[in-house]
Amino acid sequence: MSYLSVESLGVSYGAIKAARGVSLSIKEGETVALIGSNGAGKSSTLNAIAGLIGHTGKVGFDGIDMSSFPVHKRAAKGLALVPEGRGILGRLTVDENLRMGAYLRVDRKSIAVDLLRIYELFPRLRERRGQTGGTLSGGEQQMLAIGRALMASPKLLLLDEPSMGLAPLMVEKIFEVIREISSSGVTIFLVEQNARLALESSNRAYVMESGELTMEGDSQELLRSSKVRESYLGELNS
Amino acid sequence: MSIISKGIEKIRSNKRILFIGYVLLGIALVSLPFLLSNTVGRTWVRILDFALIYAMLALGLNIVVGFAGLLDLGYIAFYAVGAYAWALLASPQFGLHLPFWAILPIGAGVAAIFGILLGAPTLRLRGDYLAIVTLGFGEIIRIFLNNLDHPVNVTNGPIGINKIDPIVIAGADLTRTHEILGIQFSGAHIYYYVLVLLLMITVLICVRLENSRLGRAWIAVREDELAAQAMGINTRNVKLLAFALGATFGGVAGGLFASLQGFVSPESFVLLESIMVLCMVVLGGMGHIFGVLLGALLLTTLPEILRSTASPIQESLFGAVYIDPEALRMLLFGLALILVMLVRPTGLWPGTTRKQLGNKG
Amino acid sequence: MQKNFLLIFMVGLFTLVGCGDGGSGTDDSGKIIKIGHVAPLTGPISHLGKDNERGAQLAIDEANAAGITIGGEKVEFRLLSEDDEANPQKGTVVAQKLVDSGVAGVIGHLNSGTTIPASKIYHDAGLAQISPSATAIMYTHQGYKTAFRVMANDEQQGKVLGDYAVKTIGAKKIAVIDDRSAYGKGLADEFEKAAKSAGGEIVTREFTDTTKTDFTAILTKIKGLNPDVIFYGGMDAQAGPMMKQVKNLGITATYLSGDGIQSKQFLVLAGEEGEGAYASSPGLPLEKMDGGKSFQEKFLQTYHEDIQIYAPFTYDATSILIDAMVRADSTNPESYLPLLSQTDYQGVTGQIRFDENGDLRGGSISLYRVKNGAWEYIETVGGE
Amino acid sequence: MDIFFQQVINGLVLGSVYALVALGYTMVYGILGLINFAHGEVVMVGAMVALATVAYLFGYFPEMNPIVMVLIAATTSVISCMVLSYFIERLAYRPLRKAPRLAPLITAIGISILLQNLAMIIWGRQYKTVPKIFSFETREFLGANITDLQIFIIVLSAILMTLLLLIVNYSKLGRAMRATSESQRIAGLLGVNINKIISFTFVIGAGLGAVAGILVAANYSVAHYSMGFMLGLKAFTAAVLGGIGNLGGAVLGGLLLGLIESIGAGYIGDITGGFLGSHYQDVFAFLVLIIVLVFRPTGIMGERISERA
Repeated sequence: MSYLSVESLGVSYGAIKAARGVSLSIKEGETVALIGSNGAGKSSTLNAIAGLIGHTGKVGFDGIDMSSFPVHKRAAKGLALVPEGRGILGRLTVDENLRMGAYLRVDRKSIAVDLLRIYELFPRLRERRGQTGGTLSGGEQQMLAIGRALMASPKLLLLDEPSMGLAPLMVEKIFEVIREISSSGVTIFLVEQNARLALESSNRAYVMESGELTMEGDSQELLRSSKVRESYLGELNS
Repeated sequence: MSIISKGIEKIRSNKRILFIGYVLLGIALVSLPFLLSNTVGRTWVRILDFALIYAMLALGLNIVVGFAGLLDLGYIAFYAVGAYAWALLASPQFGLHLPFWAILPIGAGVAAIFGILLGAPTLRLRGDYLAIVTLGFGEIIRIFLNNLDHPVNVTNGPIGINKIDPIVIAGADLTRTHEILGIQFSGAHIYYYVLVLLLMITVLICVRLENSRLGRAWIAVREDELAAQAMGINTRNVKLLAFALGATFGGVAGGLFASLQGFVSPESFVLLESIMVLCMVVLGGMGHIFGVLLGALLLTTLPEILRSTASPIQESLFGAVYIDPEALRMLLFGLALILVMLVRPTGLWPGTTRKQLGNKG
Repeated sequence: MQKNFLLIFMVGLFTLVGCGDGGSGTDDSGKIIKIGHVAPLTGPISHLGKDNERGAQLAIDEANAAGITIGGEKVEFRLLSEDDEANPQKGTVVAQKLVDSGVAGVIGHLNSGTTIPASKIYHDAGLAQISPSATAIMYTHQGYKTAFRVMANDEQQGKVLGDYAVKTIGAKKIAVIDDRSAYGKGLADEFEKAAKSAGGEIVTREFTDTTKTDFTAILTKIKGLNPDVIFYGGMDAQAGPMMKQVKNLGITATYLSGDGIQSKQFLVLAGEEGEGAYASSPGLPLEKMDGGKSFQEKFLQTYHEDIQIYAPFTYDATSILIDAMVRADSTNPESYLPLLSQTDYQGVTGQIRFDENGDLRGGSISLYRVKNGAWEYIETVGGE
Repeated sequence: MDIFFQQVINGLVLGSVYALVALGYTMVYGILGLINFAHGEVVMVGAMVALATVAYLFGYFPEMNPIVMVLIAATTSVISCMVLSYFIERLAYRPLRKAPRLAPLITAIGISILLQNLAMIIWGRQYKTVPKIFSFETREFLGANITDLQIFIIVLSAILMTLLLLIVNYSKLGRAMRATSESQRIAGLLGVNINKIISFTFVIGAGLGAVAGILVAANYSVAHYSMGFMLGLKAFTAAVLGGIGNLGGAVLGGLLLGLIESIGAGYIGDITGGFLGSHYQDVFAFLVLIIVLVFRPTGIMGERISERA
């Protein structure tokens, strides 16, 4: 039984078709990666699933057809997207950003517990809890973005390019956290240009090329596939 | 509208049809006042005069708002400056009676200087901050005009300046009725031709400007000021030029208004007038010269049309006049503004190429 | 080329107008004589405009009820009322519209600012124009034989008020406020002149405008100068709240103003604080005039609202216009204009005669004071 | 010196009202980037509805306790304005959210004209006066006169403004409003129903506007269908002066504008050696605005963050 099921999803900007005929499915508890080159339509697909942009086709989640849902209703059903560029609310403090993550939750006690958990996960954020989001460094903002998404206690976490623009050390740290989240049982759908990293930290993966899915499979297998190695891992066939 | 635009494209490509079109247009423009005064009354010639003056104003504001993207809510100030320049230089106020060909450039020049005066300190401001400052500027000018009767009497204050000279050509006062070739031409009628001529020149200048280096620079500034700067455009000068040129048109229109009316007082230059001119620009199709013309003609004639139709419509619909026709007239006017924007958010006749521009990011 | 489209559009619109105009049918009860009326019917002073229109309408109704015959034909008068929005430009448009509609004469406009530019159009058309309330001196001093007014101008009224402030109230120090309208400034200027020449001292001249309701700043300043009289050149809508603020600030000076505040509206707006305020009004009090009382009652009966200020003046203006037509036995301005200028008519506002400019000759000015929440007549100055 | 203090009090009363109205402008601007020109008319409707209600109650239940009467009238007025504002946003602004920036400005002007003339049809052309149901004491305070009503205006405005600032800064709803004003996209992702927040913003602004309308009508004891436009404009100027989009700025701008107008009118003659008088009061206010903006292009408390739209 698939948790997230996408059927023939299409996204277009005016005459330009960013994604077409995208069909994919994710099972509960899985971490699935979507890799592809720059401009392949990965982010568009992810944004469409989250409801940020209009799309054709069907998006089903947890047995409900969400295709006609606006973005906030999808969030209410348990989707949380960490958007490309992190989407930090620069005028709100770190603490407020995290609390905004829990906007749809009503149980104050469990929110407080989760907040403590996030601060344990990212001690840097605790240090800067009173600072506005705009004053954080890129890595800190990424932590905040992920932390904020977790505050929603999502059923499905959508991550858009979490490694972008970060120093290698920070990238490692972020992916460590992602693996930790995954192991705690949250379903994750990850879009990443750094294909190696993505495949190494996922169970399954899809490959996207100019708006269409071209490959699908077990991440380990894809890591070994010559086509993937050639096109996305920068290794030349010897 | 796209069908019409396509039709226009087709006609444009055919030189003969184009020529015939121009001739027909010319005949239509010349005969329009005759047509109007014989069917719906001479008032309509006067209304048309004011419509043409407002068209000129709207085209001027279009340079500032439509081309350069600077939201100006005090545009009527330049109209006021032009009108008062004419009034002071050609009336018994100071006993000066300069001929129109001397005042018109003076009025335009003074208005342009005021345009720069407004532009210079506000260049750093963007968007709605600029809007409120220009609004304040417009009010400041009006307040000064209203109060410069003391301690030295310059403008006569709220009482206004009367007996302003009309345009005089070859000894003929253009606001009086003249008989030419046995046909009676009223003052409003003769002014109509003067205004049509000047409006055509204005349109021509606008078209030229739009397609010039400067016009492209304005559009660059409007779309993305930083990028424009990066491209090597001197955004400061370009913006100042937009203010100055827009103001010039306003100044000329103001002078014509003063001479047609024969009387100016600060009541004619209230904030609501600025807002109305802005409505003409936006409603017609911001940045598109012919759209702006359409907007100006519509918004000046619509209240007058409603003036004569508000009660008959009521009577025919409900059998009696229930709502005060004056209130109904303005009611319908407000409603028209809302509905037009809801149905056509880019204006009635937006430019075909730039339809998408000016959108929110 | 694209203009052709515009043209089609415009012609379409005008056709619509044509249809609209066709709607006004003609009755067969007599020859229709149209009389124009102009005042602002929308905007901040539209209440005065409507009041004017009603006064004129009452005069028309009475004339029709009397069954007047002109040129051997039974005639029916009809009022064509237009809105000039207190905007000079609109003023000339509606003036032209009235001329086009073939009116036999015009009552209006209300404001000096619209009356003056419109007067040129009426003059060019040779039509009589009688303004009930435009008091700017300039209006009748343009050399137009077609311009009349049935109200004392600023000079006449300002002089009476200035004298009254110094000689009767006994003011030594006077503060003057005006609302920066043509009316308010004109009256305040003339008052200032007269008060000075009568020996009063003007301690300050302050200003407000017709959109304001807060006057505390200028009143506070005036309070510091401790004048005996505060003169206000302006209208009731401002004077009412101003009066309240005068009292709230603890100012004890006598409040004095012109016809613009001599209204029921002022009494209502100023409330208890209006007690003791003086105001003038051209002409004689309605109660003292023949037909004045009945006019007042008829007005209330017909419109279920009190007279604001100028309705009696439009009533008189309309009556003398009709009277001149009857005397000339013609509705042609060429015939009745000379007779109009020789008017000697007992109106509800007083005896109406014109001087060579079209100004009211020897216009009398009456003074009133608020007592127990009503305007109490004090005396009439001037007149013959 | 007592005159100066009186001018300060005058300015504070005027400024409190400006600030209340300015908050409505600034909230809507902060969230939509729209100059809601119709806000002034909403203030007018607030005053008119309250007045009509009081007149009705006074006519039919003359025995009613005046405080109850005023409370009923104020509630009616606030609710009517909220409903009105909700529908204005729904019908005239929401369909234009993706339209060019100036399109909603024109519909706002249309709404403004519409409301004024509707009010004229409903309530007539007369200036309406507030029936005297309370009598207010005038107090002497440090040599200045101040009525109980004026004290009430200052205090009530201060309470409402504090309440609003508390809500916006410390409640979940307030966080959502701030999030929406910063980025509708991100707020939506976090589960915020943008439309609801925008409606809420309009409704709150309208409520404050209605209160301001009632206070203006009560203080000057006059209301008219044309009263909203200038008041709205002044308030908008105040909002810009303080830094539009910033609530604290609106309050500061409003108070400052009130003080500038009142002190300006009182002293402009002395400052300019009698050359300029109180008729330049508004010139003075606008000059201060221009000077402030020249040195701080985003207003006194405005943030130096890239301009929206």
